[in-house]
Amino acid sequence: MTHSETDGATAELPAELLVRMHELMVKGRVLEERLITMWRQGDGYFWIGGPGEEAFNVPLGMLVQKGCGVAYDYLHLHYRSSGTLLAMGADPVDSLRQMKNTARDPYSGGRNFVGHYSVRKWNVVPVSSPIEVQFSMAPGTALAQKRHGGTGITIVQGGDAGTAEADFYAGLLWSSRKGAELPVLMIVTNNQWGISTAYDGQHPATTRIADMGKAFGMPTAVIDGNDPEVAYRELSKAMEYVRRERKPYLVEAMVSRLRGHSSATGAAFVKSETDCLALFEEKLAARGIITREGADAMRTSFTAELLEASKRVIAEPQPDPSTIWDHVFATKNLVGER
Amino acid sequence: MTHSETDGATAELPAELLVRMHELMVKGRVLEERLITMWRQGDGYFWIGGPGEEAFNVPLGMLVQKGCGVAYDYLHLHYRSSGTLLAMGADPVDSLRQMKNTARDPYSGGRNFVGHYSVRKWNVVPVSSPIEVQFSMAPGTALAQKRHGGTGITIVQGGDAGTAEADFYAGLLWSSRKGAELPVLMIVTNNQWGISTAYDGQHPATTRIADMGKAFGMPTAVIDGNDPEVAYRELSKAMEYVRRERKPYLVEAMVSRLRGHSSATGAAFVKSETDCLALFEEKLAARGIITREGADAMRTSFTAELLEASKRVIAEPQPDPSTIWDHVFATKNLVGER
Amino acid sequence: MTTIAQAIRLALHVGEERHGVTDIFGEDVGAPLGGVFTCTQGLKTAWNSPLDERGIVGTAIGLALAGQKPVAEIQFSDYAYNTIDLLKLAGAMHWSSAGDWNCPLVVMTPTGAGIRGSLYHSHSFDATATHLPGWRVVIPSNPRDAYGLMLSAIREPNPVLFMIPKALMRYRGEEGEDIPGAPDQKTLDEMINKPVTGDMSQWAARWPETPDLFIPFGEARTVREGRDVTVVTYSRHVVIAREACAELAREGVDVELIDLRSLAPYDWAAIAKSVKKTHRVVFVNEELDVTNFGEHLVRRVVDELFYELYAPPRLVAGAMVPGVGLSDNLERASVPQKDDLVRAIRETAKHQP
Amino acid sequence: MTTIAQAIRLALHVGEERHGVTDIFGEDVGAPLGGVFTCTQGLKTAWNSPLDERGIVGTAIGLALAGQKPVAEIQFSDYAYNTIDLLKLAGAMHWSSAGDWNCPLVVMTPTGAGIRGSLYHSHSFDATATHLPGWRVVIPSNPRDAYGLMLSAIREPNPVLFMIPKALMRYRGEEGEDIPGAPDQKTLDEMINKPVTGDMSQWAARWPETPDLFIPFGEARTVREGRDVTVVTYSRHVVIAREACAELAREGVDVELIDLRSLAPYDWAAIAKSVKKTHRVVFVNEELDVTNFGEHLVRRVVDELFYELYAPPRLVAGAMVPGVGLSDNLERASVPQKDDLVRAIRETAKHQP
Ligand SMILES: Cc1ncc(C[n+]2csc(CCOP(=O)(O)OP(=O)(O)O)c2C)c(N)n1
Ligand SMILES: Cc1ncc(C[n+]2csc(CCOP(=O)(O)OP(=O)(O)O)c2C)c(N)n1
Ligand SMILES: [Mg+2]
Ligand SMILES: [Mg+2]
Repeated sequence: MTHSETDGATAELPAELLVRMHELMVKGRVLEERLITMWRQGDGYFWIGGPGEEAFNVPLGMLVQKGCGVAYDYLHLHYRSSGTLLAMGADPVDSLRQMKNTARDPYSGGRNFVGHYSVRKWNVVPVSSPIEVQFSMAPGTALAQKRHGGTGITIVQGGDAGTAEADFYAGLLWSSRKGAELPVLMIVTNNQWGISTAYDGQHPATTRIADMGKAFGMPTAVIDGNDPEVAYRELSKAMEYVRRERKPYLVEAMVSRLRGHSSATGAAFVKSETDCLALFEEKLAARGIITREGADAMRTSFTAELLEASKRVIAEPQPDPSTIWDHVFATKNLVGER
Repeated sequence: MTHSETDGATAELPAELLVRMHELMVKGRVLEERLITMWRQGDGYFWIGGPGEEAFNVPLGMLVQKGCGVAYDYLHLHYRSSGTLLAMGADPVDSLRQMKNTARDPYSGGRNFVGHYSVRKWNVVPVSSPIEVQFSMAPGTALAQKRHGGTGITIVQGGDAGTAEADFYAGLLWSSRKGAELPVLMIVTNNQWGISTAYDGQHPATTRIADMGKAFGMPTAVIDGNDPEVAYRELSKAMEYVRRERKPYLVEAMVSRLRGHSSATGAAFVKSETDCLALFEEKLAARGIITREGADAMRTSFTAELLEASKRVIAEPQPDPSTIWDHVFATKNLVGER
Repeated sequence: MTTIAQAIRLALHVGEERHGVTDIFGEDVGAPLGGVFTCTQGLKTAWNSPLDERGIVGTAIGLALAGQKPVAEIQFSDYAYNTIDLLKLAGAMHWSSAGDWNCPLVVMTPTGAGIRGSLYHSHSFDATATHLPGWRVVIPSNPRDAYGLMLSAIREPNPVLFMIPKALMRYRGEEGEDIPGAPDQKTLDEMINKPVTGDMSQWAARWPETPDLFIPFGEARTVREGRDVTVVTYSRHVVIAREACAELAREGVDVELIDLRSLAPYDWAAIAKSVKKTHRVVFVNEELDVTNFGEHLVRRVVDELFYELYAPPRLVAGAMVPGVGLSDNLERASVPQKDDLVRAIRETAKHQP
Repeated sequence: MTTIAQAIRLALHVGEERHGVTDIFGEDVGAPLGGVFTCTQGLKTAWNSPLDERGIVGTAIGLALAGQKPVAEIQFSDYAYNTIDLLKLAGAMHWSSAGDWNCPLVVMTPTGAGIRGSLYHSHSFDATATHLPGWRVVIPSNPRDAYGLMLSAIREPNPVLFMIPKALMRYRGEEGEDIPGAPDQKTLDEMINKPVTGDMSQWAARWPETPDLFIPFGEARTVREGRDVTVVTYSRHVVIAREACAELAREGVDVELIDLRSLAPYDWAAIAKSVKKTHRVVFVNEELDVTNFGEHLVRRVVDELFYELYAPPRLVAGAMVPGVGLSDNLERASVPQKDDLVRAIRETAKHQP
């Protein structure tokens, strides 16, 4: 192993932070389960999402400097980012709307798959299906931020298989040009799969994804993304560097894919993968920070809440056919607004 | 400097090899000068070529395992490869034909710019103008060779600025997948320029192009491409590795750009750049292997020869307008032939 | 009865066994999945590539130049738009080298809407494909054509783009549209479909004997003869148009339906013959409405058959908007539906000389 | 008298000074070269990018999303074909987010043949460009339009593709085609052309005052009024068509010549009005002959004006071959020349009602 692996076991975070983190992880998990059920019941054509990435994505969302415009963080995410959005304060009901592609889906007006967020007021750039294009766009928002000064950074995230796309390389190169380094936090959530294709055999034998950062002179870390304490601490460290130095940093986080790739591959629970939520709950219970019963009660109540919400969402109108013609062209500039 | 630089000064090659190398370098230089003159005199619309890269490209051509099909080396070159082609035995008059875009231009039938070689009988894949695409194709020929066995390898070459293109990354990745490594010799001829854009400021501050190879676990070398002895020895070493191990190797060769980018930037001689040919002639003269007079005489005679040839070429017919319709589609398979 | 996905699988198998196919590759093309639409299950030369469309096309070109016979897949045609330069390069290889090299690769890719695939699993690719010089471009609408066109693609010395209508992957075709001599449905499913449950790591297909069937490029198929209006289409709109024809027949409008199958080259003779008979023509496809291959066909009709026409030639195509929306309402409003065809044909039929 | 290259430079300068342009970038766009055609010499926000078209477009999108105003250059449109997915993404940004975001970038790129640029410096890009939903697409044929369209592009809230006819970079236009109030040629050259010899590291442009001139998208210009045939074209074929018109005038054929200037949106009203007057129309461009934007225009004429036509509408376009060959013989045979236009127009004019 060429990388210094971080040993997360040692760091303990304040209890209230852990409790908050746990709650968000539960909400994230329950939301995804509701979405999968909706798909199973025919209330949505396709599901894709982030079960198994909560321990990483929730801390990420909590650490975002949230706002609109260059003073705040820009997020270029992919389709497993529900944990991040929930931690930022997104309403889970809106995800149900996108799942059911209703007219009120705020992210795409019933046009796009679930998990394809777009929140301009929080600098969340539209998530799009083509893998890895976000890495080509990230240097653009980061350049604007570098110019502006301050502490706003660009966060860009994608999967392991996707790093084979050219855009990952573009992200690395454009962020690290001598004298023009950019404040980009590059994140690879490595679940060891691209749909049905295993990591092994698609990447070099003796190096790992994070090593790419080294070839561009940027600091890198390989972290256990199944431990939210590790994730929180490592992300804090990385963000602090990027915010201060205005230079890029690459994090490779090892995560799980608990429901397979998407509904296209069945979305069944994968027992062989580490369940970060179960693990975290055990740990917190052992430390006396939460109780099993408390956790279960929270889960049950949130499940009930989302079930009720889904009933309302299912009854919402579908977008009118004529709306295909809406928003083909903007009539004024929105992105300059604050 | 993270790389072990090679010290070429120590290696001495057999005199007859040096003499042969020198002769080819002179021929390469004289050919390019003739082409530039043709452009100046209006006998051709555009010039681009390799003055300043002879010390690297000639040894490369000499070391090629030349032939047709998977048992031999495939060459994916770019537009500065006249030295390599001459060393392989190409007729310089054919380059004059391509310069003047005559009907008899064997490389493209008067269609393409000079330096855009295509020699199927020697596995020289058509050179095309788009920068770096050759690096995406190289794994394909190499895969065929790996499958076939033997010692044939794929050689792919491009400039320094071009490494920013995605295809360079594709070449690295596809050649180095675990268990599926490919016999590719990747070469970057680094002249520190992309047209008018300096290397400095377009690449990371603390790493260099060859470091990319390290991130993929392949051996790398940064060599002085202005010294043909170094180039010969380093290329031999790299080729031997690739031929035997059937795995990739990345060479970054520092070279000169003696006539600027192309005729578009004037093609004037650039005095501030190292002239590999002048240097080599001094060295060989000091060692008593050649004499100044002998070298000059050779140059004069070759210059006269090409001047005469150019007169004949200029008188050759242009391609008939109707030939635009020729070869749009192949009527039979050629690439399977031996 | 074979599905289109099975027909492709069978053709690729025959290609491997008898016609020199060396590599069938792309994202998730090899084991365990055998393609997101199962088109490549159980094939001996199938392998999984990195998630990199440029590398896929580039490597396919390299393989072709080295005398191999690659069939490369782009998982969805929606994801081919970062490779257009490479596709152009392959199409130019023979021409730019003045006949020195050729580049015999096959690129196959699922295309079109109809499966509620939202923005990025609904694109049509015909406009881009037919604008690529040096390429053969085909798109079958039934299992027999899928099989026979794939075998022709494999033997072709030029680059071939083989598009597969996503919405017809499991379509079994009508009478006469099956592979000659194919086993019955149940037998075939058992032989070559990988079961979806259980440990399948040792599973192997049992391949039936299927014939060498080469459907030539540039030969259209008249699906239905008619007297009043010619409808020229391809891909899943052949199936939709067939329904439209049946409906119109009940109104007394007799439609001649042509399935182009091959877009480059395309069967101009068949179109011209039919238009000379009916004097009215409607083209249908689901590509975006501006700079559409169907517009080329309209232009050619106008160029060569202007004085034969009783009605303006028409094109029914997709809405010129950035994507196909997920909601059924949106998808139906974005790509031509049966009713759109019926209306356009009915209206065209009304024009009198 | 301003050249097109100078007009663009002046517009970009005004854009930097008065309309919020933050980044003018691409390969060799910054100092010392200021663009391979000098369009970006001396501009304060111009910078050199890595040799990576995907990164250029991607970064431009990111800049736009962050409220900047980037003008990104692709050095030749021939090298934009690996970015089509990103162009599509930019065009879909507003729509896919249901109006949440917009993406106000300008991509400028030299295009077309006419300079003996061989295979990879002769491509036309209009077919691809007009098939990109969500984009504005413009292409000027003279300095005034170049200036006024670039200023409109800079103020536009949507992505704009600004194509520049390579062959007209140094073209100064006819009477009335200059920037209002521009200095005389010699003065302007001295003020804003970087001298080609000497140490120029300290050189700075002296910018003349030029006005805010916004030429609206979707407004064609009637270059010449005529009675017999309408010719609709754009880019360098405006200049070529003008010569053809003059020649035909001597034969008594009176041509109305329309310069479209903007391809998306395009000025349908202007085309329709003219065709209703002349009843004959010839479209001209130099793109490949199959799936060509001109075919869309032919189709629309047929759709909406069929019964107005005295002659089949025609398109004169480039040969459907993999490239434009270097030899003058080959280039002339591949893209429409004046004589091709004269022949097509003359032939169209002959048709009687
Ligand atoms: C450009 C592109 N090619 C192919 C696909 C189809 N596709 C969707 S997800 C996926 C695998 C992604 O794997 P990875 O990057 O590891 O992310 P993960 O899903 O494992 O989180 C593929 C191939 C796509 N969406 N975009
Ligand atoms: C894809 C592409 N983009 C842009 C160009 C225009 N262009 C031709 S050569 C060149 C610079 C290449 O620099 P480098 O790779 O260092 O090679 P060198 O010419 O220095 O040997 C550029 C930008 C091109 N040919 N292809
Ligand atoms: Mg993954
Ligand atoms: Mg260089």
